[in-house]
Amino acid sequence: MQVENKEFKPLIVAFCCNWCSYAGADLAGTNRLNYPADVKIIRVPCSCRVNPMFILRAFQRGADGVIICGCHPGDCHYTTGNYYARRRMTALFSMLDYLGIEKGRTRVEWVSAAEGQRFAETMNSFVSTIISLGENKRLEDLRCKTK
Amino acid sequence: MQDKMIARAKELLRDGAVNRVLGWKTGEFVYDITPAVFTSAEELDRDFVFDAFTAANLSKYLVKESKKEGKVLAFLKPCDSYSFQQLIKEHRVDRENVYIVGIPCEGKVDIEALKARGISGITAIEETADAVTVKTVYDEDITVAKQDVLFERCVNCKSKKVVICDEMLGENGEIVDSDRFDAVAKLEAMTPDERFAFWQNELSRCIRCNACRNVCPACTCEKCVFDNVNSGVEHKVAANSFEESLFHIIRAYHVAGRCTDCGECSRVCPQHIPLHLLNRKFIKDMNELYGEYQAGADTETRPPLVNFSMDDCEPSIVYQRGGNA
Amino acid sequence: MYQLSLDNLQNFFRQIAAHEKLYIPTDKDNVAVYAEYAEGMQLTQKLNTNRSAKDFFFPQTENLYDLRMNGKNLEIEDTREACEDFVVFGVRACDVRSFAILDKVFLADPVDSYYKNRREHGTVVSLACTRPEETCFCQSFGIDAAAPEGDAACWIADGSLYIKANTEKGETLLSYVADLLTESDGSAVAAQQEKTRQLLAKLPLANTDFEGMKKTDLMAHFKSPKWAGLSEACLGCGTCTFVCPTCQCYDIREFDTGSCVKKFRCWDSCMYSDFTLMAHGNSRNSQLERFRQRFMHKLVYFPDNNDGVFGCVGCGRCLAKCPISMNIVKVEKALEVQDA
Amino acid sequence: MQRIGVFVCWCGSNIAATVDVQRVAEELKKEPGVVFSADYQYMCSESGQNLIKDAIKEHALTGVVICSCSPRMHENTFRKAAASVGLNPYMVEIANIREQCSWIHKDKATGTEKAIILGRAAIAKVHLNAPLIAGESPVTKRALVIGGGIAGIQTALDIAEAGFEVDIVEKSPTIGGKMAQLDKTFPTLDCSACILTPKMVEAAQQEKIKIYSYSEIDEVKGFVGNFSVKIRRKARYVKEDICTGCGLCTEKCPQKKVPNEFNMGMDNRRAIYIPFAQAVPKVATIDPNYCTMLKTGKCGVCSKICGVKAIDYTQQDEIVEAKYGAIVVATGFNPISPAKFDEFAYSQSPDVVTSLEYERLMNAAGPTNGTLLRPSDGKHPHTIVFVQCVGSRCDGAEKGKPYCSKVCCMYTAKHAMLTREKYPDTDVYVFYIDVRTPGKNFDEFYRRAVEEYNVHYIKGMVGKVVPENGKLKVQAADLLSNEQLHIDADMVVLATAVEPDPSARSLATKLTASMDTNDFFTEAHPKLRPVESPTAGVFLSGMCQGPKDIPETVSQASAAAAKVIGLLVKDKLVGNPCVAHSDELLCNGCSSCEKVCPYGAITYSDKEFRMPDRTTALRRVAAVNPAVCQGCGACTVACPSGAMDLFGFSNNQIMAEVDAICK
Repeated sequence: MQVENKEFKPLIVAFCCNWCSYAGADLAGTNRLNYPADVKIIRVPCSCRVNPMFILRAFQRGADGVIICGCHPGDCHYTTGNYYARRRMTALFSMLDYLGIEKGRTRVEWVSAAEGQRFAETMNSFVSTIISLGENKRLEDLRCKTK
Repeated sequence: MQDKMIARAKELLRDGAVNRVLGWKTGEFVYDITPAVFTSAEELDRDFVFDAFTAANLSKYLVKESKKEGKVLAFLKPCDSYSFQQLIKEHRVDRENVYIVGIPCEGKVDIEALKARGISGITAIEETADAVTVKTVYDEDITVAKQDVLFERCVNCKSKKVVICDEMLGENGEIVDSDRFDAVAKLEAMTPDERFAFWQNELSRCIRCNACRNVCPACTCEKCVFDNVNSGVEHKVAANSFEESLFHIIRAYHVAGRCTDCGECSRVCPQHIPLHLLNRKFIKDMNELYGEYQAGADTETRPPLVNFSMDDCEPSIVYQRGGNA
Repeated sequence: MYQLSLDNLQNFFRQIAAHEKLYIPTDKDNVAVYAEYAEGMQLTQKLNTNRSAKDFFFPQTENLYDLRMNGKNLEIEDTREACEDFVVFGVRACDVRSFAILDKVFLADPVDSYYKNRREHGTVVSLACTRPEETCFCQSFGIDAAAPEGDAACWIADGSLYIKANTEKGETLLSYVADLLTESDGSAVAAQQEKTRQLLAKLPLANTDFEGMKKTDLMAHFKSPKWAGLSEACLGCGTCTFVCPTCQCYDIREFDTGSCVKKFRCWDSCMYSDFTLMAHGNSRNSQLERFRQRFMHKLVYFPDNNDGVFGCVGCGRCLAKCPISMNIVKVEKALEVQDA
Repeated sequence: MQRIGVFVCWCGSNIAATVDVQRVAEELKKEPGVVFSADYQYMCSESGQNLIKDAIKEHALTGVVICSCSPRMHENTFRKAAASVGLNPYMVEIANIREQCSWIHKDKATGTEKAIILGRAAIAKVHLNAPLIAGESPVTKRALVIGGGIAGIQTALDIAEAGFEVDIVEKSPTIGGKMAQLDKTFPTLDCSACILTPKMVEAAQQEKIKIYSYSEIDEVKGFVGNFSVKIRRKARYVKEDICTGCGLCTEKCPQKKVPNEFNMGMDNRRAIYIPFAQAVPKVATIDPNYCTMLKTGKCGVCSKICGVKAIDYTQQDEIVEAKYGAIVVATGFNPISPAKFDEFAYSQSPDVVTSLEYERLMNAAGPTNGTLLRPSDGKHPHTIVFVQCVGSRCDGAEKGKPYCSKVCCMYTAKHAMLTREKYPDTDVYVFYIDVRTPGKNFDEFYRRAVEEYNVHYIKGMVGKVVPENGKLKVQAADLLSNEQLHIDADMVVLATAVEPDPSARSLATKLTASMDTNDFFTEAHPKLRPVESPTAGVFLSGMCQGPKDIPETVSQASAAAAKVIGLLVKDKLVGNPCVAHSDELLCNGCSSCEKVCPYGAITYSDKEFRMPDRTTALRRVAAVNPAVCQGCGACTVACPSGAMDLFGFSNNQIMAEVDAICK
């Protein structure tokens, strides 16, 4: 599934853990599985390295969606990292929702190193969600929009 | 109660059990009460006060006070005792240097609530068990039910139990059933647009005076990330609505699992932002998703955000619950 | 002096707003705030606004200029917006006086052009107090709440608004509403003033006298042992400085937007641990020093440098807002006791 | 300001076909700090690497950005290249413009634009990179094996064989473990003692091995390569170095009524005892719970009778402190108590036995000298019912275990077969849920039991066992024929589940090694690092990690030994420099980081600090042990003050990447 980008070009930051999801993204590439160029990946050692501050920072700077990818629960390279990430992100996402930020602008997905297909599908589906949500206006910093 | 407290403090000072007393000091007029350290019986007799306006939570002062020479007597209300115990849990206070006298609390009067009822020019306030009578400079004499002018945190009191103390003055209370999450639930039931509008209105008033953070007994960082030029996120002022949200989201997140819901943040906000609703949201979420947890209730239980279970819910649960799009 | 019926107040506002942006104190979320006048907006019944009026001339944040890279060159872009004329209505005597204090800082050489620009375009219409509150102590600074200054001054008495122009800007303002006004002898105003002054005399802080501070040497105040006790409970928050109409400290900072660097200034607070942070660290490292700085500045340094004018107007906001109820009156009294 | 060189790789046409590499190089040249920029066909080739090396030297580069394939592919290649010309290898960052750009985008404009952005992010990160030097720590060339069963023995022997000192700590008076109690082993039916006891002797005689029997672990400090362990040598009231193991005392001791744990309490031993004939060390031990002398001060028979005067009633526990480079956990298992399964009447009839008890009843050294006799009346049983999965594969965790105990199917087949072989007049029934026989010659073994030995295998669970008139009335369901069965049995044998030794939980805490909900030690990676614990330097051997049979245990034991040897041959450990570090000036000492650290890498200490207000204060602050930290970063997010940060992936580096991407 390749999402057709219309006028709105979303900016999407994907934090991928080094051991599973980043490798999954590599596999998607090796298998030439397309997903939109709107997705830019930042490599982190583990999903538990993702500080809520990074996510808010991305929104401040103009990101329209932020996705965090880690090893499947139980498969964390560091044994427990993604379990902590899961709680932290649940808490953060719930707070963002509470503040009225559109549902779906943030997402957590578990993608293993073997799931290139899943990685590409996940990114396509996330991009289409963000396109349907439109531009991030609720967590933006207008100063960063001045070109 | 005030007399009993002064008497007990004097006794402990005289016996040498403590060398100073942390309490509240009278002000220039009726309600401007300041937390203070007393070192003599004379000072206690002259300035020590405990009444409807001694609302300040003294526990945070113990971070510094407990590091000083000698032992300090601290009077802690139920709310304050939770904060204090949480500070012990985080190794922020030296317990052995503090002598805690627990004091029961039936709620404190919010001067802003009186003012919001149009009462001003206050020259005297008399307090009975369930009413306060205000005398004003305009020669008025106004009586209001105490319940109507209590702090929100007192109306929705979570516990009248002092959870840690060396002795109790008066009868210790019990944990009470409170409706403290109702306001959160009400917000959750709104649409995201309504919630966004609500919080924009509230947070846009923020002047970044840091009163909420500096009064917060959970915010005891040596240096807050927002004050640290090297943190990359430091900012002195909320230059726009994003930074208003950022500060409050991150502050609430940093105290999540550690906030005892003492309500000081909302009490001190000069702009009347209901900041406790952010902290309570985290508390409510964690209670619902990971099991009941009350910060400060003990010193052992692992706070939910530094804990996990293999079958925790996925973050996507957030989008399946509550107020719909 | 002119008069108009309060029934006509909306017309009064409407006509001013037709000429210039008009800001009036109105009720929002249980407190009074200044808001741009919109049709039907009601004047607050509260004594004063939650925050001071200094934002009109000295906003909490203000972009100074942008820095932009063009190849290897750095370009500076002036981002100042052209300031339009505006009117602030309903400023209380204390806040009006605060502008004079800010002027001493920002209009002295070197002139702060950003401040000056706003000040020149703003017309201040004061409103006399009728119900001063327990936190008020403007009279300690020679301010008469019943006779406020400003480009134009207003009183409300017996169902009417009375207005008098003090400056050219005030006269211009009156010209906008000339058709609504009738001449008045001001007798109702005098009666109202008398009542207000009686109330003022009864206030709990009526007898607070700051002049006594001047009798003691600067260093004696500085070294006073009282500071330790006074600052003991201070949380180091900036509430007092940010609600204060005369606090004028600011920081100049940069924000990198990715495409340019915005040079902006924002209020700073001497109560903060990172106030006047320099390469070597802070100049005032303890809360005692920071606390002392604020009050020494308002009560000693400022008058020393400004013909005896205190850096305080007695609006009472800090008394009401300090989370631990420590304030300038308590400081003054403590220092006075020591001096006696 | 860094001096950064940007190198854009074509990867033949892999990148160059969809990314305008020249343009990427040109655009990135404009970024602040970039002083050199080039593109080349194959950066990873020798000439490509030379291009990088030359540029580093010529332009005095302090940072390098390589726009190429995934860092998982060639990060090390480029780091080594940089290091070879004196640039710290951690000053190299990779922008992945192949797997995450050229290979997934078709449009060249899109690919080029994205490649530039990814390049900018890498440049932004390099600006904040600092040279990192991997820490080194010495390795104590001695291993500790906790547990002296077959797993521990095998691990110790292999390590000793490689020439390293190794200590075995065993909590009971002898090594040997559960295997010593077994009669025969499946599927070969060779005698357990015959294959185990030579290993025990070998361990005792091996010069490199020191056995601390009747000892426990008190405290573990330190980290990989440098553990410091306190071993408690419990008082056995017999001087170990003097006792000859003659056994005279164990015959003369007047306290005869001590349940013999070696025989599962089915007979008695004395208060002073040697667990079994081949015990290692063969030394007597006084059981303080039963010894009259120790309890009342009146007796002293053993002391009087001992020819070498080895008895010492005044002996105290002794703490030995030793240093180790590696620790192997081989704490083994126990069969669960069938007490919770009252339906099988275990507590009501002595003729209902567990499999391990049955094992002892079959054993020539057992309570019946190897003759199968009913415990109740000493008569030969004619009908025996075996019940499998007692406590294994239970749904509700309150009664049994959720997992399969793995060994029961095979040992039950063994028991059934041996019984039929020795006593062909016996009827043997086996009730099972499934028969699981994945292993070499396992299924053949089971089929022999069914086909050659005519063991009655019935798929179904036993509902109830009722002792009645000297018989055990067994009610069961045959799920295949769907009928209720009633069997009058003489004996019922319960194949009870295995569970980790109860001492494992507290040991895990001491080792800061993690455990699963069943108290099995967790491995560093379930597939790829199955014999290592997530805590560096701690290895796993045998049942402590999960149910396994003897061959599996022995292979894991040897695997763990190989890992240990691999560690001990190193003189120094070179760490991963991308580890967490705590800024002491910011740390509050709140312990949040410590709670989320899976490796126990964070410790606290009280340190004196000069505070900003010129006072001195004692503050509790965290410190990360870089030799133990694996660099996951969990602590950095748990830390509210930002004191905890991660080298190589710092807060500011990641935010700089975010900023660059969102420009």
